[in-house]
Amino acid sequence: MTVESTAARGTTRSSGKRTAAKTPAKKAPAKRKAAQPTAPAAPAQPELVQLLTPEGERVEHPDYAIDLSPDELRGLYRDMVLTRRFDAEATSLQRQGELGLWASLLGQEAAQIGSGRALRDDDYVFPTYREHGVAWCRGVDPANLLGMFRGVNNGGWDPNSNNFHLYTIVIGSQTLHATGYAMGVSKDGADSAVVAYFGDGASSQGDVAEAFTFAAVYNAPVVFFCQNNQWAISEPTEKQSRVPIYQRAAGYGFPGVRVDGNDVLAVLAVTRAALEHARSGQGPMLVEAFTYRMGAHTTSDDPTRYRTDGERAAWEAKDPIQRLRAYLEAEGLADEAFFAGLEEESEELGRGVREKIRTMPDPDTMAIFENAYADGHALIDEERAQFAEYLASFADDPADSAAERGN
Amino acid sequence: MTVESTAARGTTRSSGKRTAAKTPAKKAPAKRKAAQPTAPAAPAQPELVQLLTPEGERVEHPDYAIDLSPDELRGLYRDMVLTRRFDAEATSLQRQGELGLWASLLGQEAAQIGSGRALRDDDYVFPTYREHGVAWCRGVDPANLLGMFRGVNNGGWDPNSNNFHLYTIVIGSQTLHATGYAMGVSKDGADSAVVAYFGDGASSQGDVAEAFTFAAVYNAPVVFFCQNNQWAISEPTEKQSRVPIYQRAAGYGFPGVRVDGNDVLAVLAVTRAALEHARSGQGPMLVEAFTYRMGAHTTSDDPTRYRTDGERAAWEAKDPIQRLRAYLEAEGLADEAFFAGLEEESEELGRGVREKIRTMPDPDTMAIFENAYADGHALIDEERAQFAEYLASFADDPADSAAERGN
Amino acid sequence: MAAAKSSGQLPIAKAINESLRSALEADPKVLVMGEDVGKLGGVFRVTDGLQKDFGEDRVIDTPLAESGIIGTAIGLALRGYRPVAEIQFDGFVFPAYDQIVTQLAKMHARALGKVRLPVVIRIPYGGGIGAVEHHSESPEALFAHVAGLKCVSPSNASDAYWMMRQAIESDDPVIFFEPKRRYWDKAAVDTSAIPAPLHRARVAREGGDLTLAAYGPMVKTCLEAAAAAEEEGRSLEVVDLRSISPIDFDTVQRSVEKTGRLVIVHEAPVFLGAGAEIAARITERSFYHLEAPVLRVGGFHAPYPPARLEEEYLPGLDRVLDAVDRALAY
Amino acid sequence: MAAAKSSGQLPIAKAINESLRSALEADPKVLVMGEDVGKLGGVFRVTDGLQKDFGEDRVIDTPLAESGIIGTAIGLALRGYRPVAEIQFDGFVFPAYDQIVTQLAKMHARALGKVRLPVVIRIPYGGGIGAVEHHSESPEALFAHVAGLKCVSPSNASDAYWMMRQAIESDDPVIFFEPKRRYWDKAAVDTSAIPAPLHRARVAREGGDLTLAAYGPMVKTCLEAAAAAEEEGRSLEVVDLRSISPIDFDTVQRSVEKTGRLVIVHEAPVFLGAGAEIAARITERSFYHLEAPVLRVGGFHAPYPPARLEEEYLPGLDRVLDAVDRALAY
Ligand SMILES: Cc1ncc(C[n+]2csc(CCOP(=O)(O)OP(=O)(O)O)c2C)c(N)n1
Ligand SMILES: Cc1ncc(C[n+]2csc(CCOP(=O)(O)OP(=O)(O)O)c2C)c(N)n1
Ligand SMILES: [Mg+2]
Ligand SMILES: [Mg+2]
Repeated sequence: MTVESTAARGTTRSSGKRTAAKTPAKKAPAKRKAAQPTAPAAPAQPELVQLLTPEGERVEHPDYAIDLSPDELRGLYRDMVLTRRFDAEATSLQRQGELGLWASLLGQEAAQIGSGRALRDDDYVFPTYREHGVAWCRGVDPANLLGMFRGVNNGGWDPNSNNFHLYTIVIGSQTLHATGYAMGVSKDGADSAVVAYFGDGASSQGDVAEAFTFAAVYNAPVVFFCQNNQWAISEPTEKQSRVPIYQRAAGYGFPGVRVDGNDVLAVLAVTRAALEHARSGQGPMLVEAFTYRMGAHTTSDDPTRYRTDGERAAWEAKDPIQRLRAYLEAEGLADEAFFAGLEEESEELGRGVREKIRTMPDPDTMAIFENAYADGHALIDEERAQFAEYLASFADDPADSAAERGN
Repeated sequence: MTVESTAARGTTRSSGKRTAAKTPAKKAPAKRKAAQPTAPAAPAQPELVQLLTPEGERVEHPDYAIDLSPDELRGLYRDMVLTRRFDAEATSLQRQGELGLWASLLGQEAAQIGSGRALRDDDYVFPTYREHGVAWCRGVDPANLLGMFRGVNNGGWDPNSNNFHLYTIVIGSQTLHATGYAMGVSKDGADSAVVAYFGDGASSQGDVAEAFTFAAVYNAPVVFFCQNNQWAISEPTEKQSRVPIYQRAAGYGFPGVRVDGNDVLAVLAVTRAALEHARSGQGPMLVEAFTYRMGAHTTSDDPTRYRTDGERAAWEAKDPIQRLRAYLEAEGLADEAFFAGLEEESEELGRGVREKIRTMPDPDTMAIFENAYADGHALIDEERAQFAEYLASFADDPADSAAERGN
Repeated sequence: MAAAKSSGQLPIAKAINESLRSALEADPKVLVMGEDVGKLGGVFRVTDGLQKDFGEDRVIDTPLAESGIIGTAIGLALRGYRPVAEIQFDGFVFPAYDQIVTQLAKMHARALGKVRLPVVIRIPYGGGIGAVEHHSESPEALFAHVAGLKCVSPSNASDAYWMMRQAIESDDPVIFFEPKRRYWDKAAVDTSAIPAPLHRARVAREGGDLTLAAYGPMVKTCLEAAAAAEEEGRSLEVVDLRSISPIDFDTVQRSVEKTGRLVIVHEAPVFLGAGAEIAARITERSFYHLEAPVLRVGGFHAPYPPARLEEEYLPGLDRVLDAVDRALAY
Repeated sequence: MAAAKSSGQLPIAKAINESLRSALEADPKVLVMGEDVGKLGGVFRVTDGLQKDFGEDRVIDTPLAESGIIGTAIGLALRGYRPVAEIQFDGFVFPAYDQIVTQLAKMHARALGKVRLPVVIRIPYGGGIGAVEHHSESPEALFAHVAGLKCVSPSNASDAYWMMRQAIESDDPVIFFEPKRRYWDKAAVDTSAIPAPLHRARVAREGGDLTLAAYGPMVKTCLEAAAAAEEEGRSLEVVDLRSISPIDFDTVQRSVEKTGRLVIVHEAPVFLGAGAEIAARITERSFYHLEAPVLRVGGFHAPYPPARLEEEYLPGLDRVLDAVDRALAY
């Protein structure tokens, strides 16, 4: 199974629903287009910014344009493929017991790579727990992302090395951190921007609303990037809002836009514009990337309890990787050698991650007491010493050990 | 000083700024109108629903109409005058040391009476700490409102007697209670509506945003009634939002409207419409009553530190009581006997409140332990007994009393 | 539904499910609400099947907002409902903390008793399941300190069933701490038995040398420790507190005045944990009976560690027995 | 501004004002933020004049949203600032509780030490000012229980000045509890003195018969009690704890091993209050030195009462001396 197989399968399976011809997806973008009588330039939802149709056809949008070199286009494709491969590897490492949990981004590659590649080095990102693709764009070592899912730490990379904050699990909190950080950027007179990622479910949290308020009042250079992947665990977006989420921004006094989150070109274009908006002193902006969580919420989740196969199939037809591949192929922007090379690179990435995780050491027991405080704390010192003494007592008196007591 | 003196003074003082003629306000509504070349039907802010201009002229609005009998009009006037009188009495009781604190509604009478009189008996109100006028409309004994400000209780009236919940001090919390209550109304299949009052400052609280979300998702019959009185203690509304607050509703999927909060007719009409909207199964609505806190935030506050006299003067020209009086007089809907009778009734009200408060008993010491739990709690029982024993020990041994120890 | 009416071996999660089911059946005012409690049946399946049987109007999937969940539960209670609100994990209760301590806990007193808020908040709590951050905390002291709330935690399926019924019947707000790592521990549940009062502690094992006091997930650990100690000739009494607010000090005191020694065990950090209160109060009550200071075994004053360290962090058999040794050495 | 550089008699509120002023002068990264801290100077005027002198960019009036205040303060700290955030009253800190305990307290550990959050949260706390509900609470135990936070409370103007400077200089988050009813109590403040460490307790009065331990507003009450007791021939030692997390147990222990008796006084409810921890730990440390159980005087397990009852509710001279009598009776 190749790293792209999900995309390929998805499109193949669902193409049956969308076209009369059962031609395999990769080969026949033109056919699929022909089978759809509506003009490809008109997306299903008029409010959705789209630059690349699900069939891989370039379309124009009055407000957002993009002009990328073949290299850049192939780069985006490569990012998405490698991200998906890394994600698949992590999922299988979880199955093998190497990770306690994994939150897959499957299906959200375009939303993450498109926005991640819009960033400058000096911009700062506040992710949720699912932004593996953005982390990839920021140059965070993928193995680092696995630490918390393996249970060896609660994050632990240096946020300032890559201007990529730690994953935040408590829903919505990071939007305020991003806003405060952006307020600091303004105070410094810098022209960097900040991106706060959050989900459709998170849009209900009071913290997110407060972040909107602070960002608007202080005109902070922060882009609120909502990946609306249609689900918050088992709850569909209708349980969070009865209007499209991007519309919330206007009520706080800044622009909101909904972009096809499975269209990497549109996401890139829209995020660039939003960042420019922030950078140029116009304040915050909300981007809603309309996408789909193709996998389970996490490896602990069982989506068959709350959603249908049909829904997933419909979204597979809009697969972000497949549509860019169709475009690259149709325009002759990538050849077999490119795809083969990428295939190999993916394997390599998977292997590397696998090895790193299997040799990732467990933390030392006494790490329990480390880093609770920067300047120390008398109680922790006392407890550390007592616990060390307690542990040492087993060494002194082997007859009294845990094994003896049958535990 | 009559109960209406503030209104009268206000209009007189500010009319100088607004008109060349220094004619006392009451007498010359027509003159003031003449001095303003713009058509009175066009309010300064196009988005503001107005049915009665500051000069007391009836104007029409395309979306909101009202047709009240002379009795009803006089009734609204009476409500506002008595509410203001009660409020003034409470302020002076605070100065005399009978109350620890008072939060005056001066200037907000129209917002409160207009909305309060739109309610049906079976509707339910969740107030802040400043809704003395709404409480009046609900038939709550005014003296009851003073208990918490005197420090004899933390509220203490029975919310279900008048469908008027306790005052809520922690900003924004009550909007969620109102929403939950409204969800219950729906579940019961009743056609009552619920009103959640809150302030411009409160609009920043996460709880209010969550209330909007819950209300929208469950289509709860709740009217969010924001009295934008321009200030949250020392902070102007710009510190809470950079767009008008009523606009927030659209982003949550329900209508919002801004009404002239000093125009009792417009407030009544708009609130009636909003309640009807809720009642008829169309879900929540947001009403922003654009008004002004003419007094200090509370008796502890010193507004001279953060706002100008000029601002207050400008708003005094829009006094809610004065404009209705001008209308009543101009249309011949109330005669001197009415005003004189009302003056007397006001005095009576003030006297009654004064007497009640001065004879309001302090709670019994052991009340500390009452009502913490409905079903009892062993720890409280223990502490109550110990404390009673402790108190009794002074009786046993007078030599050991507090007085002896000089405290 | 038949299971609810009979006795049998049930895991704790299922016992709570049956308890909720029977409460939903018994009183149309009972509601179940929270994130993912509907179709999914909750992430631990504690509410499994309830929405199917009682409908979306009574088993309510809420928006993702804990303050909203508790705030609207309060409103529903004011309207006469008896909401049972689920917080998905211990670490996610804090966005609702203001509504809980400022509104839920105080409204009955604020109204001089004229309103009642029969709200139950279910919180799966504690560690030991190998989870990521925020999924293993024991915040009970942060609620027990607050007047107006009651806090309980069952240690076994029978208590889980009955205590939930009693919590729902209580006219006071109850925070119901569910020992998530024991969710699958089975025990007999007699759904027709007459239960003990909700806030009464229970002597789970009799003994004469020392008293172990615990609640929720640590009761099992203490019972195992007592069994291990027995092999060493030591007779430990185990008190299952069941309730953390109020605490049944009388039962603990009786036990301590018999054994002369007390060790308190909880997963929550020792510093200002429930054990501190028990130690202080029992020392005051039984000053002349104590042959050793009351010792406490619990979490350290550090954030809950990553999963690979939790076994060392959590009080286990050895740490309990170490404290027992120390107490007996006096 | 000259006052900050000299010594003199200052009320606590003014001492904190001077301390903030000197910190704002010393480090351009220091910020003051909160509701009404700007033009108004805060409802207690603690930040009076600061916005005028340091500008709106450094003394920031925030929207009315406590979670937003602390959440953005965290973001500002991540950007390299040192925010001092004001919560207007004790009862209004809870909307920010999640950001405080879940984010502020844990982020340093989460990042394995790679980020620091030098955030100070100022909370005017405690009762005795005749206020309405939510304006008189003592929630310190709810923060001290949480690892990753430090909690302090000065009892006098000199400590208020210096402890605030030290809190701002600390690379850990500090919750700074200001004894609001003592805001106007004056004392000499030597702004050139070398201060004691932030978390060190202080023997405020020496004595031999019994130790009174307190912090913040209750130190004055204890000193008055000690003075009254002296007239009755009893010599009480008073320890001003100053820090509630960590607690300087060594100083308390030294005192108790001298006097043999300990009474702890705080306004916060006794149940699970700081006194519980001190009683438990000192009893463990000094088991053979204690001639009486450690007694506690504090709030009851009931919501803070309306103002007309607070004098009875709050620990005063008599309740302290009653506990002293009881401890000495052993
Ligand atoms: C405050 C809080 N409540 C509940 C949870 C449990 N939880 C984890 S992820 C999740 C759903 C999040 O949905 P969404 O914001 O749409 O993000 P997605 O997982 O779809 O990326 C929930 C409820 C949490 N992490 N934090
Ligand atoms: C959660 C919370 N934070 C702070 C306060 C202190 N406070 C009381 S009133 C107030 C301003 C409220 O402004 P607004 O909502 O506009 O209502 P208004 O007083 O103008 O009627 C503040 C900050 C509070 N009561 N609750
Ligand atoms: Mg989602
Ligand atoms: Mg206001």
